[in-house]
Amino acid sequence: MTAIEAIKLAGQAIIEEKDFLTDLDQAIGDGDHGINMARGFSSVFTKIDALKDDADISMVLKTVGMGLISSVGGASGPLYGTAFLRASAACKDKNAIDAVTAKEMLDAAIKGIQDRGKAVKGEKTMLDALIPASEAIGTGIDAGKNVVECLKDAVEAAQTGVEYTKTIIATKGRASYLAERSIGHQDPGATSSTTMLKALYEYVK
Amino acid sequence: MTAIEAIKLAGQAIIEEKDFLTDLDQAIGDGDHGINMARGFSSVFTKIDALKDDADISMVLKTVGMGLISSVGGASGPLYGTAFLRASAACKDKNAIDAVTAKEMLDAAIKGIQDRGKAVKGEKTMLDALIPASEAIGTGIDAGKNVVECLKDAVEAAQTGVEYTKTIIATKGRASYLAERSIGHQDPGATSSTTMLKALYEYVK
Amino acid sequence: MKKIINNPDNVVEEMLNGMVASHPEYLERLEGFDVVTRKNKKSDKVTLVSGGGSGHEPAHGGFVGKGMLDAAVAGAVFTSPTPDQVYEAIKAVDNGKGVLLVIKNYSGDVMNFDMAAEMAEADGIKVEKVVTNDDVAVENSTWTIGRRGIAGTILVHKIAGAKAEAGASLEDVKAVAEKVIANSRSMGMALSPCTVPAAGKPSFTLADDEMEIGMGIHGEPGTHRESITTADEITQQLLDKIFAEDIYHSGDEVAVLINGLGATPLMELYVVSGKVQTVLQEKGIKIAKTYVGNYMTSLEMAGCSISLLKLDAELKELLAAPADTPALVQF
Amino acid sequence: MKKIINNPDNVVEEMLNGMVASHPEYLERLEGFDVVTRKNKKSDKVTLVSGGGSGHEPAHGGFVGKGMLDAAVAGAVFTSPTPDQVYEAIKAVDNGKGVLLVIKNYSGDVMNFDMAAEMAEADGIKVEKVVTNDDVAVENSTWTIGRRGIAGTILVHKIAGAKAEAGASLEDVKAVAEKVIANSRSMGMALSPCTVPAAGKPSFTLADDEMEIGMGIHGEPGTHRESITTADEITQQLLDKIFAEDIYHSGDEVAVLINGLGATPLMELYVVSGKVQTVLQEKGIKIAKTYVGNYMTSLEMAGCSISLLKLDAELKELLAAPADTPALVQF
Ligand SMILES: Nc1ncnc2c1ncn2[C@@H]1O[C@H](COP(=O)(O)OP(=O)(O)O)[C@@H](O)[C@H]1O
Ligand SMILES: Nc1ncnc2c1ncn2[C@@H]1O[C@H](COP(=O)(O)OP(=O)(O)O)[C@@H](O)[C@H]1O
Ligand SMILES: [Mg+2]
Ligand SMILES: [Mg+2]
Ligand SMILES: [Mg+2]
Ligand SMILES: [Mg+2]
Repeated sequence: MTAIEAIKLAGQAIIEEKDFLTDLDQAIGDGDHGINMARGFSSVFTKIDALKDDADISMVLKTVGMGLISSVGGASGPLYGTAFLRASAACKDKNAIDAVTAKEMLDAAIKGIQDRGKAVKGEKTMLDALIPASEAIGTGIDAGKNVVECLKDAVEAAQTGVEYTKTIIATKGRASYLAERSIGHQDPGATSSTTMLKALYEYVK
Repeated sequence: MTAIEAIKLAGQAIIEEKDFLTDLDQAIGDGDHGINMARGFSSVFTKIDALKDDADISMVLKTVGMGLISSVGGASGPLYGTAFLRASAACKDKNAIDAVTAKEMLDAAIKGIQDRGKAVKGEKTMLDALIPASEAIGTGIDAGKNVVECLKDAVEAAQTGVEYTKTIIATKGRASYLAERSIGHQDPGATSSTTMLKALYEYVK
Repeated sequence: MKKIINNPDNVVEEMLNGMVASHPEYLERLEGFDVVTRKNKKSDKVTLVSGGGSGHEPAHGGFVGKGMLDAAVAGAVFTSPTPDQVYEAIKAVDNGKGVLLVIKNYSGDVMNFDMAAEMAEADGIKVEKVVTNDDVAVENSTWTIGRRGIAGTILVHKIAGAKAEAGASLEDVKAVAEKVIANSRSMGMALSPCTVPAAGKPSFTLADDEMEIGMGIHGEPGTHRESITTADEITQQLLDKIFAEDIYHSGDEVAVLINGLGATPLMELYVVSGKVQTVLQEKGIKIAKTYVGNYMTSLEMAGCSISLLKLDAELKELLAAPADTPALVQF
Repeated sequence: MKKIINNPDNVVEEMLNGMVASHPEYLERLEGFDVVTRKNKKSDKVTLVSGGGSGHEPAHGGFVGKGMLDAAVAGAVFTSPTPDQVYEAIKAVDNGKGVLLVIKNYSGDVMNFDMAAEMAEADGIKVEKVVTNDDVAVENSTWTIGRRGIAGTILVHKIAGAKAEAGASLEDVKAVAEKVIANSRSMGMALSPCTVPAAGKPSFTLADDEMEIGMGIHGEPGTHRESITTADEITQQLLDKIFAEDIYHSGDEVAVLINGLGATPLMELYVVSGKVQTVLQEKGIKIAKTYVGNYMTSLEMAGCSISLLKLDAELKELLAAPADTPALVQF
């Protein structure tokens, strides 16, 4: 796989889901998550197209992170941006990603999101997709699964996480203003995280 | 007849037609003619209730004129106000109104409206009801009709005048801004004039 | 009808009370009348009285203060005030130097203000009148009642007000007001109608993709209706109609007023203003000053008008002079 | 969606261009960035940078000028600007005396401005931050992200701006901003939603007889929805929620800000303001200054917010100090 192709697929999946993500955010936020993320990946596409052909995975992810930070804005911009930057750092000098590296990268990304956003699991954020995904990869590694199998489990766990966000009250992000009334709605950020994971899995599978 | 009763009936007829007059004015004006006239007569009612019992016709009409001027505003306030003041002057010291006096009063009113508003017949204003009404009274007088018969003819002529306003372009008042597009709509002021004449006739008949 | 009001029949009264209570440093209510007057009156100047129907806020009460109006008379919503109200305003502000009435050209306004002027003149007060008629949506000919007065009226308040504040005579204040009127033109459009509180329903209806061109500020229907287009095309259309008047030429210097009608986001007014700047620049017309905001509104109508005023040295200086009012402060 | 725009994707760019072109006496555009800066910079004062998503005009670019902000950063509509934009704004205005960032309390704004501050600090620029959180519609507890920053933010711009203009140190400017934040509370309601241009449909929908209480200025749903009632009852309800904070007591002196959300006629804001004056008077609270108008809007949302700021001698003096910006002039 080339990292650039994978990112493009993830970004395209987000752009395709733009309206859906925006609708989700209208219900419990300010109705811009899809718009923000689509704008971010359009900008990222220009930036990765300008990369040298020999750019390694870490370089590509760094470009994505910087690109998202400087084009998304809102809450998701710094969070996803930081996540990609940390994932980039976690795979420095690697040319291929095995399951263990994948988990290290995802954990670094999660740590980055938490450093910035101070949220934990169960607050109805993107973390409710990403943390279960990471845990699923861990379980897969323990069970001797390869990176593709692990990613498959991660996607399933993230999807379950998205469903779970419907059942809980938001205590971080804009949806927290709604308190009880955020129940019943799925979190836009958890949804976009899952979309990206799924695109990645579709690419490598 | 007492002048006060007649005015009250005319005013009540206007108040009942408030929404209709306003609708007519929304189509070709600014949608306040009914509101203006209803506000005016409510205020007039208070003022004539305060009149001494021995107030003569001229005094009552003067009170109506002053009352309308100070409560209606817009174009119709000064016009109707002046009309009633001039009618008041035209029946000074009279205790009963015959057909000739009625015509003198109406002509004085029309002259007042023209002094203020500079309009002539055919400009799609209240004059297109009032001038034919006066002409009808004149014809009635020539034919030896009494005041009630003359008023009946006046109402009919005014109604025809209102119909006629549908066919012409407004060149005075707010409807003039619409030019050709004022055609097809009846003039609110011609309509309210006819309403008042009709109430008067119903009272005396 | 969705409005934050208590009672349609009392809304002008409550609005005036709220206005005066909110700006006690600027305004006083003339007891018993729908008139607001300037708080710190200057006793040795020509005074300016304007007004008209309510629903155009901040016009006109918001422009009462130093360097603009001395009194504003508020009629019922969209209905010219009655002569007695205007007469009281004249009496309240006159100090012997004479009073200029700034009247927007509508039959009702002209007649009611005329009657008030007659009443005041009978008292021996010197009264002069100017009638604003900047709205090019309406034909001006001897066969019509002439163009309407709309947002350009604010520029008359500003400039004639500055002239009066500087101590000019009634004749000179009137002359400069006439000069502003001769050199200012406006044109407007709407995306949505407005609802007179007492009427309870909108003045006209527009489809989701329609806009009204050349409507009046009292919800009078416009000259025509068309499909909504881009801000640039709308702006160009309004400007073309203004330029058709043959007043504004390359080398001229103008003031620009981009006026919101009440429900237009400032974001949209700035997009329009940006285009106006570009078009004028291309025509070689210099802009001395731009005002952007809600100056002469039509309740909750969405839309805007563009006004241009051609400046000479006198107008430019008076436009730049200080003003201190609730709705326009300039130093 | 009915808007006078050209292209939803370009609306912020065009709005900023229009704003700067309309007010060249006040504003400059920071080349290549969505940042407007003060035209006549003062080189020996602490500088203030604020900003946030666009769609709140005149906030924040309209408050750039003497006695208020030195730069405003404009994000996409309702979306916090990115760190690089804020960073450029900081670099553009810093003159060695330090920069105060005035941030509205939203996760996105806080994170993006934080990152910008880190970047600037890495360059050796002294940066301090304050986070406004006046909106009492939202619970403040350690378990939530705290109250939102809404219209009260303008009072921080005004007062901290005046303090900086007077030559105070970064620490003192920050301290007075914190004091404003501690003493100001706001509460809002809406009659209609707004539409983000790029989204193309309204943020929520309301029935013809419904209003939304406590919604956010980005169209976030409110705390509840109820049948429309009178202006007096609406005002009382908003004030009750503010008074529940136990900050404003008999004998206190306050500033009042009656803020329109973009599509509210000034007439309605004055009716609300009149009621606020009455209620405060009955409570024995003195009003030093009232602002009425569109200060922190939500595109074409109809509705309003009420803000109170408890004043002490310092705040009162700084509030009254001169300001000269496109949207607020005071002398
Ligand atoms: N503190 C946080 N930690 C993790 N994720 C967060 C946090 N705050 C918000 N989010 C995520 O960001 C998403 C919203 O992103 P977006 O709509 O783009 O930004 P904004 O809320 O500023 O409009 C939420 O759905 C949530 O998943
Ligand atoms: N110059 C005029 N002469 C006679 N009648 C007039 C004139 N101008 C207007 N009118 C009458 O006034 C009516 C409108 O009255 P109204 O709606 O109350 O005032 P406004 O037009 O100021 O809102 C018109 O329908 C017309 O009959
Ligand atoms: Mg959002
Ligand atoms: Mg009318
Ligand atoms: Mg009218
Ligand atoms: Mg957002």
